[in-house]
Amino acid sequence: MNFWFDPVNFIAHWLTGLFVGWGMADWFASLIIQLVGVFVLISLMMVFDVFLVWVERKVVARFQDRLGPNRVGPFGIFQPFADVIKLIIKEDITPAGADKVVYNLAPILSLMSVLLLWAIVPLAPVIFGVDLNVGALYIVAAGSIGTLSIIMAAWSSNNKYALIGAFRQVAVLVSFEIPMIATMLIPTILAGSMGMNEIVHGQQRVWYVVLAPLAALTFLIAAIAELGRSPFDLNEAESEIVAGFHIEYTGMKFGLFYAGELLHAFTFGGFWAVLFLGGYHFFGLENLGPLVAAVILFAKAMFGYWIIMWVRYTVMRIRIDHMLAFNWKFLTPVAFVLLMLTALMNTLLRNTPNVVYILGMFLTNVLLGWIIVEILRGFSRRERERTEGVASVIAAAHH
Amino acid sequence: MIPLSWFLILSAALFSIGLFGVLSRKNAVAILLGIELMLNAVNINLVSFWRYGDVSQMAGQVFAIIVFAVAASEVAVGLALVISVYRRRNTVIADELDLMKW
Amino acid sequence: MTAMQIFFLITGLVILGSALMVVTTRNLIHAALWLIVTLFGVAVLYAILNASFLAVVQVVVYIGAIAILFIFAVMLTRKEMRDRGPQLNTGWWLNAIIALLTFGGLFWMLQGWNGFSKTAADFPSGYDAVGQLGKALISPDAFVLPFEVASVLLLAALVGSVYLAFNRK
Amino acid sequence: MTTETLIWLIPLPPVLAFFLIVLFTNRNKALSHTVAVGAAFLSWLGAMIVFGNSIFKPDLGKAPFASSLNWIPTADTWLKIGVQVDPLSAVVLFFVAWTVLMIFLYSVGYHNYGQPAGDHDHPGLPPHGATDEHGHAVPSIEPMYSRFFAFISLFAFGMFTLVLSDNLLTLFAGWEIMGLCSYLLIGFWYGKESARNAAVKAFMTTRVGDVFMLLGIAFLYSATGSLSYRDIFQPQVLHALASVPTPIFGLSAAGLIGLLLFIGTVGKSAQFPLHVWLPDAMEGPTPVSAMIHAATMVSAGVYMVIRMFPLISLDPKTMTIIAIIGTFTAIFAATIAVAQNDIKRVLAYSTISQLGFMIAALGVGAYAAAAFHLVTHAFFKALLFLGSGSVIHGMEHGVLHTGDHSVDPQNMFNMGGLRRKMPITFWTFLIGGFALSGFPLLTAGFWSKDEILADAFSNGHLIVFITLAVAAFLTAFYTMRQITLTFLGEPRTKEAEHAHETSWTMTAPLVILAGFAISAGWVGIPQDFLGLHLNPSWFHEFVGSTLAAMPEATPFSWVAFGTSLLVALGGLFFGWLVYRNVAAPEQDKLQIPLLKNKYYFDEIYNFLLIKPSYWFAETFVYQWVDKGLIDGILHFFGKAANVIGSVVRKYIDLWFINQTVGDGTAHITQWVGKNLRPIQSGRIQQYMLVSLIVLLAIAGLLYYLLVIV
Repeated sequence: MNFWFDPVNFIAHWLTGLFVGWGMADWFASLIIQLVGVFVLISLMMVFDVFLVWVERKVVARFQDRLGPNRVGPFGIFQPFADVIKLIIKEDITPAGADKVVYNLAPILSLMSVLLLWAIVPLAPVIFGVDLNVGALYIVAAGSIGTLSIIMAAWSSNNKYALIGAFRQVAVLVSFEIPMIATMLIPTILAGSMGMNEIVHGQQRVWYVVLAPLAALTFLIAAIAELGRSPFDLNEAESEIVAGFHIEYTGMKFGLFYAGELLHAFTFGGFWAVLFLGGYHFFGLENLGPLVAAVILFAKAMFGYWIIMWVRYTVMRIRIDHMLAFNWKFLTPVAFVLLMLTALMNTLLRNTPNVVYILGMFLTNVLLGWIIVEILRGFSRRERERTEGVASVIAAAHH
Repeated sequence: MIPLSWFLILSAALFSIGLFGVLSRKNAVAILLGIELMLNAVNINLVSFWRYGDVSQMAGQVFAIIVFAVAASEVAVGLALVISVYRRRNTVIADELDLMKW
Repeated sequence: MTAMQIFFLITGLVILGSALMVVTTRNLIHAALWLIVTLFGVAVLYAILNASFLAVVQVVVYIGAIAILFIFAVMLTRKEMRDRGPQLNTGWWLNAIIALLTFGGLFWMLQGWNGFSKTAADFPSGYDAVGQLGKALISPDAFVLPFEVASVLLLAALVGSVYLAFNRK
Repeated sequence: MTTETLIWLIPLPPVLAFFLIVLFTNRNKALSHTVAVGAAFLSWLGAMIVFGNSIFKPDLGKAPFASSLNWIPTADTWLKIGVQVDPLSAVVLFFVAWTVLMIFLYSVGYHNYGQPAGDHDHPGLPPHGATDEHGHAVPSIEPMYSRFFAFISLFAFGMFTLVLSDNLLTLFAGWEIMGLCSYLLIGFWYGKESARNAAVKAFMTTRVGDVFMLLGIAFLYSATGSLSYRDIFQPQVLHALASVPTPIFGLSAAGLIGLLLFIGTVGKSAQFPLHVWLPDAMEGPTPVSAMIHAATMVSAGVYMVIRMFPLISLDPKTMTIIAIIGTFTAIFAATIAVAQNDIKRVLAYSTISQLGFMIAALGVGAYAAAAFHLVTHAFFKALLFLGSGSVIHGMEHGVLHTGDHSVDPQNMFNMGGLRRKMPITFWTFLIGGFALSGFPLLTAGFWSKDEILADAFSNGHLIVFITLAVAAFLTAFYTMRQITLTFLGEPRTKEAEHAHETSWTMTAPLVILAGFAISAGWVGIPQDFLGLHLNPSWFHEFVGSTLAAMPEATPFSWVAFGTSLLVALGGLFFGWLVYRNVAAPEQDKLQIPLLKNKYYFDEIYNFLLIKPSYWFAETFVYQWVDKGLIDGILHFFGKAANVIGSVVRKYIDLWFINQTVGDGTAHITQWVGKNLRPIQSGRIQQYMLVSLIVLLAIAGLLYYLLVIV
């Protein structure tokens, strides 16, 4: 076993040998090594998180036709470190009416819920935290812990705005979880397993984004809603409820929320890549070695993250009832239809040659998409007729 | 390896604690919390019996899932009841809801 | 005393301790949060029992939905932040005794059973619990009917709770 | 698709059609009848395929097409639901499928599809006709058109289920579905008082039979632990059943079960004494009469007895009872039919009488003959009913034309000379009538009836033979009477003159059924007929193979042959002779009140059952017992008690009871009540607590009793 092709196990074996040499029981040794692994992964992500701050600021600047941070270091790359220092040295306020324990627990949980997710991301064929056979559900589970942290934060900070924000956020999370699960089940069906590794492995032949483009899209939308980013950022709608659930937080606690949000976005970019963009597969390039594979995955995750940012900085915020209606009346049905259709087509075409299979799945999606668009068009037409009156619509149609 | 007895005793204890909660909490919501504890105790039993029995028989896990469903519906309806009661009577103390006495 | 056992003992202690907090603590929100800790511990127990699916579902359903519902309910049914006055009925000691007796009775019944302290056999090779569960849930000669009935129950509960909590004004 | 799968599928289209029509298409008449007829056609197709397969399957009797699956879990086993096609059910399936399809098709025309909606038609009343754009009076479409098709579809489902089932339970289910449908369809025109009563009457009367049948089934299940034919007809099972005695008339278990099941048949196929409902059932639309009361439902009863023949035949007593009832019904209904003037009632009574023939044949052990007559009768009776419907329809045209609604379009004395007006109906009806009366050699009825007579004769049941012969004679007689009054001679009323032929949807079924009414008999020509050695009778071979032991073909006897020849021709001839120039009921010699009023059976039942119960309740219980006796006694006691009371009161009550006992008890009760009241605190937790304490107490007690003691 050499380092290049299996670094994790290589190091793990080496360390085990070392510890056992020191006379530890091997269960203890393995325990320590796993803890070390977790620690390394987390710290890696945190450092990356700091980098994400810079990315976010640069990208938003470009979207808004500004330069963005460009003073500290080349391209302002060290700007986020300055931010972090600022956050740390800020005064750490705990409101008088707040519930201390819960108040302090919330941000930690919030970040934890994001970091938990990385336990099941297969960075490379041989680099992954754990190959959980119910990975898809695990994502939702971690998400629910995030929800919990938000409620705790809002309630404990004893602030009406915060509570309103939390209520909105929870309503959104709970309802958008449904299409998300449904669309996560589609790669599950295609790969025949809920395990992330299985799913990625299943995309060696063809990425699922080809087989299920609509599912990928739906998942992305639901994910954005889960993240509570614009256009779905009602939990912290600055113009209405100042900052939502973390209104009372200052200093590094706020920093944790902020970091959590960014990392969450990036993480969902990663899951999008894993579920639909073929994970670490890139035309056989991943075979060069695990580290290359990991880089590929990060690149794809970054791409997803970029799309999320793109949406965030182009689309404007929508109203809460519109949002929930959009979920229950449009996204959820679409997700379920997709699920059934995919299952059906998959069973029908399973034994056909690759080309037929891929074409079949793809065309099914295209067809369904077309139908959906038609329905939407009819709906919006009726809406317009209701609001503007028939004549104007007909007139518009004539042009 | 953990013997079955540990799980059983743990669930029995959890059940009793839940029972205590159900019996002695004032607040209706708290009573529901106690019921949740009891349900969980039951689930622990079910799953451990599945694991320690014949694993090819999935009855234990299936029942656990059905208990999940039951718990979810129970909480939904129960809390709805509590809230509507609170709207009308402006209280959620179980002892104050004693219209049905002699 | 293997690592597993230590792990189990810690989990068990967490579960029981937090459960006690659930039934005793004054602040109902805290009680709900403690309940979440308990539920999480139970999820860990499932994981120890190799029922990974149930473990995750426990987190999703209980923590993600039920506990949140509880917190909402508490928030919606309180006038002020803190609860005043005792949260326990008078005569709670009697309830405590009853609960202890119940535990004693359960324990006595269990230890009378011959399979009380048996240990788990390893899984047969290539055994896939999740797959088995899925098959069991949908195969007609297993549990498809209870499964469907449960779904109907959920629907009924949904409708019923909406109707109950609906504010006619 | 295997034949078994196909068999499963046969009953489904009608029931689907039923729900489809009831739930969705009931607004749209065309769609409704398309659905219903299409469903009937699908079932027909399946039935034909199955029939074909079963004909060409060697020794079908030994190894029938059968498949079954678990239905209702009982304690340790399952009640199975299953299908089975053995020769018997194959032939029954054959005619059921045909008649059902024909009748469905016929109904389209009968309910005036394509005609305008009536001017003043109400749902629940027969259409009264409409005026078209030229102001002519034309028949109007049935207001509840779709509903009718829904009902008969459900009915067809019941019949198919019954025929195809492989156990008594499913059979009973189909049986009851048909009971319901007959109720719904007889009362289809619920606007008419008579229809309502007829529906209720039919339902109630058949119920009487069904209760006994259910008893029989229950007894059978408790005795054998199974209801599937295959299990019951195991030789050892049959033997066991035959050997077990029962307290009732010293019948064996088999005999008793057979008897109970047979009572079910008596109700369903309108045998004496439960025959009263069938004539009244003519209140329903004619297709219903044809379907329920000729082709299928009443046949179901006979089919059930034939099906259970191996069981029933075990006990000679039961067989005798069956033979007697069958024979009596045959003759008795025939005599009534002679004096009826309503074209449909004549057919109704002839149906009863023909069913009597089958039952009698079964009673004398003529298995194949009974089945044979069942098949042929179904064809020509359906034909006759549809024909009569066509006649009535034609008459209604006439009535509409003249606009004189007082004329009863069903009364045969209002008709006459219709052969020129409606030739197709006439010829088909003639064929049907000849088949019914057993016109020699040509028609189906002859062969089947001849076989029955021959069987009765050769098995030495002379009385049965003679009675049936007379009945056959009467049959021919009243059939000819009917034909003469209806078709021959000159029109007696303006309506009859203006009657005209009905639409093809009505005549086409007539023609097809007429074909069967002739040809269906040829499959059963006995082997040594007239002593010339033909092939062995196919029908006999085929159906007979259903039984474990093939019943031997009856030897040909000139007596039986001659008799049936004689009665048939004689009856026909006399019928023509007597009625060729009878113009009005007054000139009809046979309008004897006794026969006209069906031996006063309704009145007798009214007198024996209904009146007495009224009288018992009203006069006896209320007037005498209650008012006179009891009240008198009470009054006496009252007075006496009054006296004693006043004495007692003074000396005991006031100072002893009141002060000490009375008030004392009151005080105690009050005290107890006051102290027990808090227990019901309305606090859920307290209740829970108490119940738990009790539970624990019981547990402790058990522990003490089980472990320590």
